[in-house]
Parts: sequence; structure tokens; C-alpha cells
Amino acid sequence: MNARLVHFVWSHRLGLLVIVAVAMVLIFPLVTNNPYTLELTNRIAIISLAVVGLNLFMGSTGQISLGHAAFLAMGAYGSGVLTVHAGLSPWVALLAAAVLAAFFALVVGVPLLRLSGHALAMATLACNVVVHHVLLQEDQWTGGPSGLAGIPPLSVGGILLDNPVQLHFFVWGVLLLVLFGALNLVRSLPGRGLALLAADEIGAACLGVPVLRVKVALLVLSAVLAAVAGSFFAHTYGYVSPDSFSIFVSTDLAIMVVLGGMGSVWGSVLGAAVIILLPEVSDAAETYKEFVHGGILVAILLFAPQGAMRAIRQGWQLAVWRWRRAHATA
Amino acid sequence: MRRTLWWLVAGMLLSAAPVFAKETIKIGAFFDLSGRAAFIGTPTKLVAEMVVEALNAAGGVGGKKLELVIADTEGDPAKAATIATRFIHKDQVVAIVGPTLTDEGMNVKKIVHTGRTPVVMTVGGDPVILDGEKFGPARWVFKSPQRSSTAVERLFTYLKEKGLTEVALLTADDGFGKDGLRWMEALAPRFGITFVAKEAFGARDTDMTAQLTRIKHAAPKALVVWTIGPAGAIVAKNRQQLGMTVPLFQSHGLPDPKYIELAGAASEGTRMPATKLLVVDELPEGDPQKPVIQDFVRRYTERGYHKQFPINTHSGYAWDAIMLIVKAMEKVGTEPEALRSAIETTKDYVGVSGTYNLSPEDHNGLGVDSMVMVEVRDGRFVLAR
Amino acid sequence: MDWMQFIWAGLGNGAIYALIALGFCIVYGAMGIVNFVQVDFVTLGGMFLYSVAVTAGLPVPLGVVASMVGTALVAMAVERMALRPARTANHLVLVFLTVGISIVVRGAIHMVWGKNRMAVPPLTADDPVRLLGAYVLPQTLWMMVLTLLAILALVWFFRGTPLGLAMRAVASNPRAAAVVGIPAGRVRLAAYAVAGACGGLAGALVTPITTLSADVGVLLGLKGFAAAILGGFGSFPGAVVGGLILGISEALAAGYLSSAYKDALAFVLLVLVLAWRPQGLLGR
Amino acid sequence: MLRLEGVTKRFGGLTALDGVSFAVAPGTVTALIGPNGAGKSTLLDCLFGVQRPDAGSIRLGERELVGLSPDAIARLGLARTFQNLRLAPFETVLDTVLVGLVARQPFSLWAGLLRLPATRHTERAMRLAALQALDRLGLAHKADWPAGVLAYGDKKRLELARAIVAEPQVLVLDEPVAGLNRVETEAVASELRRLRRAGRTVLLVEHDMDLVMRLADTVVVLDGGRRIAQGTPVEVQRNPLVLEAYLGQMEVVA
Repeated sequence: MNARLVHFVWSHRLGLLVIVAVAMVLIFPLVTNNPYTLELTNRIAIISLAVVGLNLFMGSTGQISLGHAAFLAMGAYGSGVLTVHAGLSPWVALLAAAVLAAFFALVVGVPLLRLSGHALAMATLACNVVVHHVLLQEDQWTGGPSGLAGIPPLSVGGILLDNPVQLHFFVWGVLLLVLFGALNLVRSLPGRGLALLAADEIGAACLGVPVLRVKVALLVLSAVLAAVAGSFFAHTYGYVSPDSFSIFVSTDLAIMVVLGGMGSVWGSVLGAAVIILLPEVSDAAETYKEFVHGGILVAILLFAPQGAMRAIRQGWQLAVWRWRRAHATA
Repeated sequence: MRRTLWWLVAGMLLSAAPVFAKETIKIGAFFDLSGRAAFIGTPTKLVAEMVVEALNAAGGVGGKKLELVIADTEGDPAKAATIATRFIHKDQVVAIVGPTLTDEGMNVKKIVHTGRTPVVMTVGGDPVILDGEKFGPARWVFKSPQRSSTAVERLFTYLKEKGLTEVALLTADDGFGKDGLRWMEALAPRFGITFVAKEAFGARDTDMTAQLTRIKHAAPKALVVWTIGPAGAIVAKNRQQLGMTVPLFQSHGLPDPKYIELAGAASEGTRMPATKLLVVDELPEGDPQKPVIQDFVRRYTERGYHKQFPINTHSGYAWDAIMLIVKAMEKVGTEPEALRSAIETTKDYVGVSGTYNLSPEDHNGLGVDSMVMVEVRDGRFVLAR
Repeated sequence: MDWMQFIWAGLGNGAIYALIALGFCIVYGAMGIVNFVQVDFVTLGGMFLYSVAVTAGLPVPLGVVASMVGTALVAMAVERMALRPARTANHLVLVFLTVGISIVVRGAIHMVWGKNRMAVPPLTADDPVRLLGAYVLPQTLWMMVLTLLAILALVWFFRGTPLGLAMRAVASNPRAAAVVGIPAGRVRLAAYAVAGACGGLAGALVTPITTLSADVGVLLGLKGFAAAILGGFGSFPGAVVGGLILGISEALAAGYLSSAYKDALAFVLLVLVLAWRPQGLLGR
Repeated sequence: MLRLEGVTKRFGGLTALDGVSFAVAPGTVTALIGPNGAGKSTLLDCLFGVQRPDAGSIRLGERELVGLSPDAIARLGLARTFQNLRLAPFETVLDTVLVGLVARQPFSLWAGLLRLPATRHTERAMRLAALQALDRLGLAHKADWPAGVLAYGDKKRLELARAIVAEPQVLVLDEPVAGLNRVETEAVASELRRLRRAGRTVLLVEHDMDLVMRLADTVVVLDGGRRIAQGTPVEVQRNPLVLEAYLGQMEVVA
């Protein structure tokens, strides 16, 4: 009986996980409707959107991008500039910003993806620096260093998304859809090809994975997701400023991927949550906060280099195995 | 009437349950303590703690102790927004002081507006207290440092007096520098000032000889530099290196003994607008600010803060920010809307950085008379002649 | 003779970028990773100089030596305590491990030296000298001379000492080096020490000009990394050439094009070079 | 029919392949042998588009393969195993074999993201095919193990399973029994025999002369980048050039 239950749970683990996730998202605002908590969780959801995309790129190509904040910026500023200066509706602006980011990723991606390793990391970082600089300098459009305010919130079916609870359902709903898509992709046949691509480019190519096309496609996909996240960011806060999209934000995004585990879809959310919640924890340590912040980061990378999600999964598998063995002997 | 009622309620609560006696009035204070402006945010935090301690030693506000809830924005606007939400909804503070940077302040405006909590900011930029579509709601936002426009007016008045009207501008490309540039361009015609060169540099740049060389060719009568932090000192050193003799004027961001320390002999003769805090000894006896400033300086040095953070023109802003809140609180208590309008109608509060007269149109309340021109002479700041 | 003024400014900064880039290359050679703690080695160099020359009041040249030694010791501690226990050979994870270490080191700097800006004395008096039609600070000349000396010392180290030769062997073929019994641990430790000394020297030389604060190394370090990539990551002559090109092009951009966009122009140049030559200017 | 004509590849001054020509007839096992450094690996790299030959042509049926990308070549029906294992260690054994089917389908990220019912159906069919391939090589009971934890012999067989699952037109095996013990080698040999019976076309690159002699229909001998002999196993065994090439090698080894 018990064994059958375990088998059922195991074989339907993904479906069950999705059901549990949806249920948790639905129930969460009933448990706490404190705007502070919701602001944090909403931010986790928004950033996770970008991290899932970046993780698909990094996890499948094994390459670092240190420039994804530039795509976030394109979404945020695209939304901001088009709504504030051109008076477009938020959804149109969001769409236009996503298209812009996709186009930029395509143009930059084709020559740059010939690079690999540190050169690619540096090149993406350089793109980020340039975009950041444009945001600072072109102040008649971007508001320069003091930022761009007065960005209207999104609305869905006539409901204005301007309070944390409505935003919660919206951003987590979108994130779950994206996660679902990403999980599908990872489990699909092309997804298996991507997993091999991460481990071995030539091997993957010889098995029929169109390497350059896939790399560019994933860069574009991750750029679009980052741009959408940036747009949500802009419409949520109603304000954007260049330093929200500096290279340090890019490194943070990459750290979220590595922390959660490259190629792990759920790990993306976990990594985003850890990095966003870390200051809330380490703030309590006041003078020692940088030690706590950096120390936790170092500890996770030292002791769970495969990523937090895989470490958890391995722990779980170990537990299941032990349980099975105990019941086999009994 | 209302005040007595409040006192009455407070008194009843105090006598009724000793546990309530411990209840405090919470003020949220968030500054950049580890980010790019930690060197401004950290002393601001120290001063905020100092003023709260002083107030509590004097009996608190209406018999209740003040409690400061401190947080670190890390120079990140998104982080600042999170902290502001936490202050309002979790810590349930009555009012907020901070943050340190203009873009942090901008990202907080909407939150304090919907959260109905007054905030007195210690940021340099003016957009935080501008209201409207382009700037976001400013109804609940105040700021204690002078507006950039005030400092520009003070400087331009001085330049006009001295007949130094052909000016070369060298501005940082951060928020502070751009704000200054915007105001200088807007106010120049009124003072008959023309610009013969306009150059920019990054706030973290380490060499401005290229920009200064171009300025040198424009042969201005005065060189105005608008920045905050060490870049100003580097400009001073580069100017000396290139053998330029054109008089150097800095912004109100630089009156700081650190500037003299960093620029060394190159700082000699630099003039800049500043609060009276730096030249308190030279103030006439009748100046109402003199005793306030002297008291502030005494407390600051008693605690030994001046060893790492020598008193500069920004030192008093956190003091004034908290005092603006406390003065209003003493009048009307802690009900948000009442507190907000009490801050908005503050009149003749004599603070460290000037005499504040706020109004619904002016959420800063400091005029040109709150600033003086100072000059570096023999390694210290004195009133400029 | 404006251009001469710009060239001097560029050479000074370029020498520092080159020194930092060398630090990046040395660790890359030994471990195959980008060591982001290099950024803090630069800051530490300035801090040690401050402690020795200002706080303790000792002569500045002694301070420069102390900052090289001190930073090298810190670098060795970082390698020994934080990188060696890592349970992975995955380069990506190690790179981000160094980012985490960098946060901790910066926290330590904040605690020991505080958060305010500091002034650091230059090696010799601050009066500019007139050289080839430009005004040059003596410190700029020191930067160039000492960087050159450091490069010569490195050449000697890598060509003339057993440890240096071992490090070169590891850099060119790690597996073969392991087979012939070169102790990987000692090589990594030595690489960190040398990289730390390079960063420390750069910090001690540049902070009298830039002024000193806990994050002074971040932007400089970034430019150093860019210089290393520009020249071809891992190539020592490439690091020097990359540093100088970056420094000079920055100064010329500020002088002749747009001072507002000069930082961006340096990075645009970098991207263009990489698109043309993915392995960098002098990379293999 | 896979036909190579005058394939030449130079690395700097070194000529790795010097006008190599031979053909692999359909339904046969062709073995490619030669001492170390003879150019076998370079030849395979050229065949799969990893390297581009400087001259010559490689045709599969009527299609010219030179100039195509590796994935395009894989899609035309060439599959291979690798001398040095190329496996993703965290993927399960079953998933690893599934990757062998990537070339059989258009590579669409969209289809993966949306997971339409049609995709689901084909993937179920592919899973079945993958399990069958595993079963034939005796790995079915380890289908949910991570590939990284398998023993070396199992990994070799896993790669073989991955290569045959797509039923390619030409199967290229790069040293499939190197490092295997006798029992394991025998398992691979019987699988190869089964493939030949089923009419598969195989290009076998192998050191194990015993295996080559037992299985191959035709043997091609490379030395120093040139084809020095071609024929049936018996013919090749008697060829003095071949003996010299191998004996010379042996002397070096001894």
C-alpha cells in the first residue's frame, strides 16, 4: 500500500508538483497579506522570470552571460519610455520592449556567440556597460541618473494591477506558466539535446543539435523573458533608474543561476529567492552583514557546487533509497 | 484642544498598563550603509542615532521614547522600496527618514504615498519633492538638504558680484551632477552668465586632465565643478597639475574637510556654496542658527564621530530631518495625515542646515539665505570674501 | 601638444590596467578561472599603504613594499581557506565562488578601515613636471617605471625560477604537469601570491591619484579584466598591450570625442575587437 | 552508399589526411584500421563536419557532405559513437539514449515548450524505441540511473545504444570495444553481428584486430594519412605494407 503510494507520487511527481505550486500561489495571500511580504515574493517572481531564461541559456550552452541586466533594462525602459513619453498602453509597450530586446539579442548574439568562456562573459558585460551608459546619458528620454517616474501599472481585464495581492496572482501566474513551459522544454527531446549541449558541444552537434541556431534562439528567448521581467518591474514600481540594471545586477542574476543549479528550472526560483531574501536576513547582522551575505554565498557554492536544487534532490533521493531499503528488509 | 486630548489618552494609557509605558514611537531610518554612497550614508546614520538619543534623554516625545529602525539600502532603488514597505507594513513606523541617493528616493515615493507615511529624505536631488505625472506623487515626501537650485542661485549670485560671468562647466554624469547642470543651464540667463565650455566626467573617474585641457583652451573666467565625493578633489589636483590659474568653484556637495585632505594643497582657494555648519565660528552672534549649530558640533565631537567622518556640509541633514518630524509630532501626534500636514506647515524651525519654512508648494523650506559661500584658506574652510 | 597630455594620462592608467590584468592572467594560468577577488587586491594595496604610510607614519616606499607583501599574504589566505576546500572543478562555480569571497573581503575592509574616503601620499612630491610638452605628475612616472619593473620581475620569475617554470607548465598543459608530478596545490598558492602582489602594487600606486575607499578597486579591476581579455586572456604580453591600449584609447576618447561616452567607447572597442578576433589581440 | 574521394586535411605544415578515397557499401561492415596517428580520428571529424577537409568530397548517396554542419550531417542519417565518451553525467540512461533520436525530428524549441499532444505521442513512441535499444544491450534495468555512475563498459554500450536507436543509414563506431573486457567485447560483437544481419551499414574504426577480422566485410588501412590497403580481411592481413605499418608500430611500442 505504502509502496504503491510512493510509486504513484514518484511517477506523477511533476504533475503533483505543479498542482502543489498552483495551490501554494493561490493560498499564499490568504496566509499573509502583508504588503511587505508580498512585495518581496512578487520581486522574487519577477526576477525569477529573467533567471529561468538565463538558466536555460547558461544551463544549455555552459556559457556565462554577465550582461542580462541589459535585457532587463530594455524591458523596463522600453515600457517606461513608451508609456511616459509616447503615451502607449502598457501592454503595447511591454510587447514592443520584448521585441526590441529580442532584436538586440539577435544582432549581438550572432557575432558574439562565436565567442566562448571568458571572452563571452566579458563581451556580454561590455554590452551591459554600454547600455547602462546610454541610460545614464540620454536623459531627455531616460531621465538620466535620476530615473524615469510615472510609469502606469498594467491592467488585466479592466483590473488595474496596482496592489500587491493582485500583482501576486498576476506575476506568479505568469511565472508558473513560464516554469511549466521550461519544464516541458527540459523534458522534451530538444531539451535532452540541450542537456548534452551543456556537457559537450561537439557531441551534441554530431547527434543533430543545431548548435549555433540553438544558442542564438536561447539567447533570444532569455532576452525576451528578461525584457518581460523588466517591464513588470517598471510597471510594478512605476519608476526605473539606471543603477537597477548595472553589471552588478547581471552578476547577481548569474549567481542566482549557479546557486540554484545550472539547468535546473526550479533551481532558478530557488536561487532568485535566496539572493533576494539574503539581505533581509543578513541586515539583522548589521556591521557583519557583508560577512553573513558573502559567507552564505561562499558556503553554498563550496558545499553544494552542483546547485542548491540538485543538492536537495540528491538528499531526497538518498532518503527515498534508504526508505526503500529499510522496507525491503522488513 | 486636540493636543490635550492626545496627552490625556497617552497619560491614561501610561498609567493603565505598565506594558504600554514601554511602547515607543518608531521612526524608520534607511541609508546607504554598504553601497556606492556608504561614505555619506554611514555618518547620516550616526547623526540620526545621535539625535534620537538626545531626544530620548530629554524625555522623548510626549512621554514616549523614540525608536529608530535602521536599515541598509545598499544603494539599490529596489532594495529601498522593499525596506520602505517593510517600515510601513511590518515595523509600522510613524515616519521615515532617508534614503541617501536620489534614485532610491524616487522609487520610494509611490510606496509612502499609498502607505500614507510621511518621509523626510536626506537626498541631494530635487525630483523627489516634485509632484506630478513625470515625477510621481510627492504629497508625503519632504527633504531636508537644500535644493540644487538654491545652491546654484547662491553660487551664481556670488559669481555675478565678482564679475566672473564667463564660466566653464565640468559636471559629473551621475544624478547629482546632472541635476546641477540642469539648474545651472536654467538659471544662467537670470544672472547674465554664459558658458564657454561644458564637459562631463564619470563620478568614479580617476583622471580629468583630458576634459580640463579642453576647458583650458576655452579660457573661462571661472571653472565650476558639480560633483560629490572624491572626483572633485581629483579635478582640483588635475587643475593644479595642468598649471591652470582659473578660479575653481565647487558645488555644495564638497564642503567637507575630506575634500581638503584628498586634494591637499590643490584645494587652496576653492570656493563653494555651503551650509553655515562649516563656518560656525565666523557667524555673527545674532545669527539664530549659531547656538543650534554649536550644540550639534559639541554632541558630534563628544561622540568622536569626527575622527572618521569630519563634520561636513551634509552632517546636519539627518538631524534636521528627524527634528522636522519630531516638531510636527509634538504638535499633532502620530496620526499620519495630521503629521504630514504639520510637517508641511512647519514655520521658522531653526535647524543645523538653515531655517526651515515649509509650505504645500515647497517641501524643502530652505532659501538662498541658508547658504554661504566658503573658501579653502590655509587648509580650512572660512567665509569667502 | 594636447595629444601628448592625453597620451600621458592614458599611459599612466594603462600601466595600472596592465598590472591588474597580469594578476587576472596569472590566476587564470594556474586555475583556469577568472578571479574576481583581484578587484579587492587592488583596494587592499591602497589600504595597506595607508596603514603603513599614514597611520604608522613610516616612509612611503616601505608602504608600497608592505602593500605588496600584505596583499600577497591575504591572497594566499583566500586561496588556502576559501578556494581549496571547494568540492568542484567546475570553473563556473569557482568563478562565482570568487565573487562571494570578494563580498566577504570587502566586508573585512569596511570593518578594518571604515567606509570613508582617504588620502594616500604619493611616492614623491606632488609637483608636476613638464615632459615632452605635457604636465605630468611624478606619480604617473612611478606608475610606469614600477609597472615595468614588475613586468621584468615577472619575466625573471616565470623563466628563471623552478616555481615559475612549474607554473608555466601548468598553464600550458595542466594534465601533463600533473603527470610529471608538479604539485598543483603549491602552484595555485604561488599564483595567488603573485597575483595578490601585482594587485597590491597597482593599488599602492594608483590610490594616491584616485583617493582611497573600499570600492576603489571595483571599476579599476573591471577595466583590468577588460584589458586582459582585449589582449588575449592568459597571454602576459597581451595583458600589457591590452592595458596600454585601453588606457590610451580612453584618454583619447575623452579628449577628442565625448567625455560623457568615453567609458562606453572603451567597451565598444573591446566588443568590436572580440567580434573581429575572438581570441583577443595576442591570444592563441 | 558512403563514398570518400581524395579527402585531404592539413594542419599547418602537417598533412593529416592525404587524398583518402574509399567507399562503404550498403549493408556491409567496413572496418577502418591503422596505427596510432594514422589519421582515423581526423577522418571521422571530416566525415561529421567537425573539421572541414581542405580538398576532396564525401558523399552520402547523392548528397555532398563537405561544408555541411555536424547537425545537418547527423540529420542526413549518419550516427556515431565517440572514442572518448561524450555523455551528460546527470542525465539518466534512458534520457541519454533518447538524445540519439534528436536527429530524427525537427529541432524545435517551441514544440518543447508547448508540449502539444502530438509531441507527447511521438515522445512516447521514442521512449519505447529507446527502451528496446537499451534492452538489446542489456542496460534496460539501469534505465533510470544517471549516466555518470555507470561502469566504463556500460557507458560504452550506452553510447552504442544511443547511436543505433535512430536506425541511421550509416553507423560509425569509433573504437567501440576499446577498454572492454572479453565478456563485454563479446556482447558488443554479437550486437554488431545482429546489425549486419539486419542489413545495416557500419563503418567500424577499431584497434582490436580480432574483432575486425571476425566482423568486417571490407577493411581499409590508413597509415600516415594515406590509404595503404583495402580489401577483405584475409587480403589485408597478407598485405606486406600493412604488416610493415603495424610491425613498425610494434617495434616502437616494444
